[in-house]
Amino acid sequence: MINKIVTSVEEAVQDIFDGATVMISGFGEAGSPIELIHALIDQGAKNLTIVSNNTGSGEVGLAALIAHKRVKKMICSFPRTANSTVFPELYKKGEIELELVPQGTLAERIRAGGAGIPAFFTPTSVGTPLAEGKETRVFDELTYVMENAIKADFALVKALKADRYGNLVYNKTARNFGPIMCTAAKTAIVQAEQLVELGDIDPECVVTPGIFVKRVVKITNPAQESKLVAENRRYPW
Amino acid sequence: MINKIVTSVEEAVQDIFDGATVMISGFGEAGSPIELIHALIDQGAKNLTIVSNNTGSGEVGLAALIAHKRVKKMICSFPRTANSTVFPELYKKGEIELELVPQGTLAERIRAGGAGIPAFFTPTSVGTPLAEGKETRVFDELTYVMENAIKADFALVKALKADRYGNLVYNKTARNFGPIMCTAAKTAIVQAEQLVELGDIDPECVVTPGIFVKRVVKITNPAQESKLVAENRRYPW
Amino acid sequence: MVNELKEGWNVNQMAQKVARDIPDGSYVNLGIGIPEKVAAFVPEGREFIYHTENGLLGMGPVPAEGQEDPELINAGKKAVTAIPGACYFHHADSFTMIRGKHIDVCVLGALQVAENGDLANWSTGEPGAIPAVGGAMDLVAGVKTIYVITKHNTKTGEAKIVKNCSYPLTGKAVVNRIYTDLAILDVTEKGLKVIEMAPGLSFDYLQSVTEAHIFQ
Amino acid sequence: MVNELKEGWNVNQMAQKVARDIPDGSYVNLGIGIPEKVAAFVPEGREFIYHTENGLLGMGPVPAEGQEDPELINAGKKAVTAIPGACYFHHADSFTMIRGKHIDVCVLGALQVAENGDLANWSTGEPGAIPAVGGAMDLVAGVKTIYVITKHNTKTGEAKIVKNCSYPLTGKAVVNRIYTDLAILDVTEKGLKVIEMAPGLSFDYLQSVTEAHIFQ
Repeated sequence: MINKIVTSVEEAVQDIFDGATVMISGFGEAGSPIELIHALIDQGAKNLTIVSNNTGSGEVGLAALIAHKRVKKMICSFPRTANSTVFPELYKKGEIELELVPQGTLAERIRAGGAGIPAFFTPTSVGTPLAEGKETRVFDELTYVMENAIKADFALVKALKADRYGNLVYNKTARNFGPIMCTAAKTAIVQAEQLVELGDIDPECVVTPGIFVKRVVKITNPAQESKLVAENRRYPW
Repeated sequence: MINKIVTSVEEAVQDIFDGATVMISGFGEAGSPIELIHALIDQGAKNLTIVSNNTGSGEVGLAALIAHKRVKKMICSFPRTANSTVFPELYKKGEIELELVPQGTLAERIRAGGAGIPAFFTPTSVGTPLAEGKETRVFDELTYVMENAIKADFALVKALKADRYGNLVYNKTARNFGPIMCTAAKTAIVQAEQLVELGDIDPECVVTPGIFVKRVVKITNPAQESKLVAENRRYPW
Repeated sequence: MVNELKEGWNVNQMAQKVARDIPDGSYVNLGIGIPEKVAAFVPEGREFIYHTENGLLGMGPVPAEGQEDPELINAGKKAVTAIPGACYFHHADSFTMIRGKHIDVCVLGALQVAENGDLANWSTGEPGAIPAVGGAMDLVAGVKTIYVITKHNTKTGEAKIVKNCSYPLTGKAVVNRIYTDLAILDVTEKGLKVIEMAPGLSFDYLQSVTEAHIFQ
Repeated sequence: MVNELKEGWNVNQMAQKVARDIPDGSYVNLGIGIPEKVAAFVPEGREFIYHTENGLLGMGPVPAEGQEDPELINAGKKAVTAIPGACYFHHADSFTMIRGKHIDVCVLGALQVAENGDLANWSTGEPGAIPAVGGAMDLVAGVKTIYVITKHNTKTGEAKIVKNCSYPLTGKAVVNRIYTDLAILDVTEKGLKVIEMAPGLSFDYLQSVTEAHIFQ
């Protein structure tokens, strides 16, 4: 029987290894799988390459992972946001690498990784410093830059509902990078607020088909990053 | 006020011009917008390039459009199916061109057209006659072929429900090429079985966001191609 | 080369052997024709999820007569059903599953399979024939494990398991295992290895009705 | 160059002028900051649909206090609402809308705009600064019409409408029109054409506080 549900975040993240590439869903705090990230901090894997749109805020979630020096390199589009101090400080000290990618190119590179497309051409960033050193090419008199797919060993993703096949739906704009990250990671690990029976998610409304998901863990009341930051919480507490 | 609903199929297809590239949704009869295709036959545009997975069956719908010599070229993955005689006969006589594209490459080329990606690399067809004359390239020791985007002037698409913004949902496997074709056509024209109020489609379950749709026409009880073929119907009747 | 053998496995037995080799929990795409029969032989205690490339994951059995929905079909354009836990998606997402190496097993028919795993199953290349490829090239390029299920030789006795395919290829070196009415053959770096033979068959006889070189 | 002008349009007036120029039925993406103010000035009888690149089409106004949902936010990570007829989607689909030229108008802030339409709005290129680009490069590469809304000069009087951008570019020759507190300028093949000036302003004065060459 197919049953992707695991009973704890510890079990969910146990095989994330040193040096792994890990995609983490979320745009700001919306969709950030904070409990899975905290479990990864506890688990101890280091030298990670993290693919995520931002770098977290305060000293919880992704920012806490970075603060604990587990991250060798960030691949993201917007590393500084309100209340983000951890990444900027390490970056200025030269203690963390950054690959800055335009947000849509980041999304498309992840999508390509999941879809078996090794590279594609995009008009985004042509003529800017972010296209420097990259191959360009003209199609129909316009110039495009070639971008490579991004794949990952693991993805940590937050969803709203999941079933035992791993079918997922998300909540509003917390959907953001979750669906494409599930496709691009060898092992997509999902925290969902609700576990439901097969068939409870309308087959017309499934956002992430279960084929892209390896593990699901239930987190009924996920922490809210901005609230933790406002309370000056730091992980681990 | 935004209102994409038009009152007749005639109005919906009136500006399709001679020589246009037209994408037509459907996989076999599932999702084939038969009333829109018949309106296009009545409208008279010719020298069309049609992008569709198949070539229709019997002498209704897409097969009737071909039978009326309106189609200069077919871009498709599977031009012969049960009860398809019109295309094979014209093809053997050299009276219609064929660009044969693997089904997944066809889908990805359409998706690229809609997403502003002019070209991409795929492993599909490498080493086969369908890759002949195409640029190949090695990534990570594997060979890929470069494929170009397909865009269209118009798309004719069948959906289940639509609202005045053009938001769409589909019925089961009739979804197939509809969502990507809406993105890749300058003017996506949709026939929907039901018109609903804004908000009646759950925002989490919209399959085609209205931004990709220009016109919607209501066809409450669309004809069923296989039934028409079984009854030996020919369009126009 | 004439196939003089009267015995051998029947199509259901071939399909059952394919099903036996598919691990529990696999995502499986079954080609049109004989491969569809595999679905009837899921071994006790295993759960497979069937993908059909026209946009359904969780394809169920053929519907009862009168219950067919013309908008719920498989890649062979036949009426099917959807199991609880199924989902629908568009073609680009469907081929993300295929090209992106998310499908575990694909079972396909063949016109010819070569000893290096080349597959020809979409066109005989006859002049004037209408070529039609569908999703075959995408499947062999993207699915992790490719099983071929086919008669060992054609009705007129021509070889299907060949040294080199004479028909246009579907993919180069893509087949992992071949299930015929006479034998199961693994494609290895050294060529075609016989894994199992139909009852009463000798290796020498099998080689005599096989154009490709085989070994045990 | 010192900006001695005390008059000029305020930010709300600038935003109102942008809104005035957006056709009925447009799909509009508003950048973070001043551009967000445009939403408050939709002219009578027009309907715009707002896209926010983090995955919402049909963004509505700011929610009432206490009604905020941390999972319903805009690209500036502020709480928003969704109108009836809205829909949610993932990032690859969101940037299909942008890169695929489906969004009609994007209103962005600027650090510098050059007379050929080059835009710099993501980095001052200072050594040690943390670069952050977000969706700006995708928006200027993909949206059909790019409007910039910005103060004519910086607080310290430096030019923002320049001959050539000294800051790293967001995109080359991408801006269509510039709305400042002093004037509205169209980017044309011949350079920056003054479409409208703030009340009481002379062309000569405008040119004197503008590094780029302008014409009427």
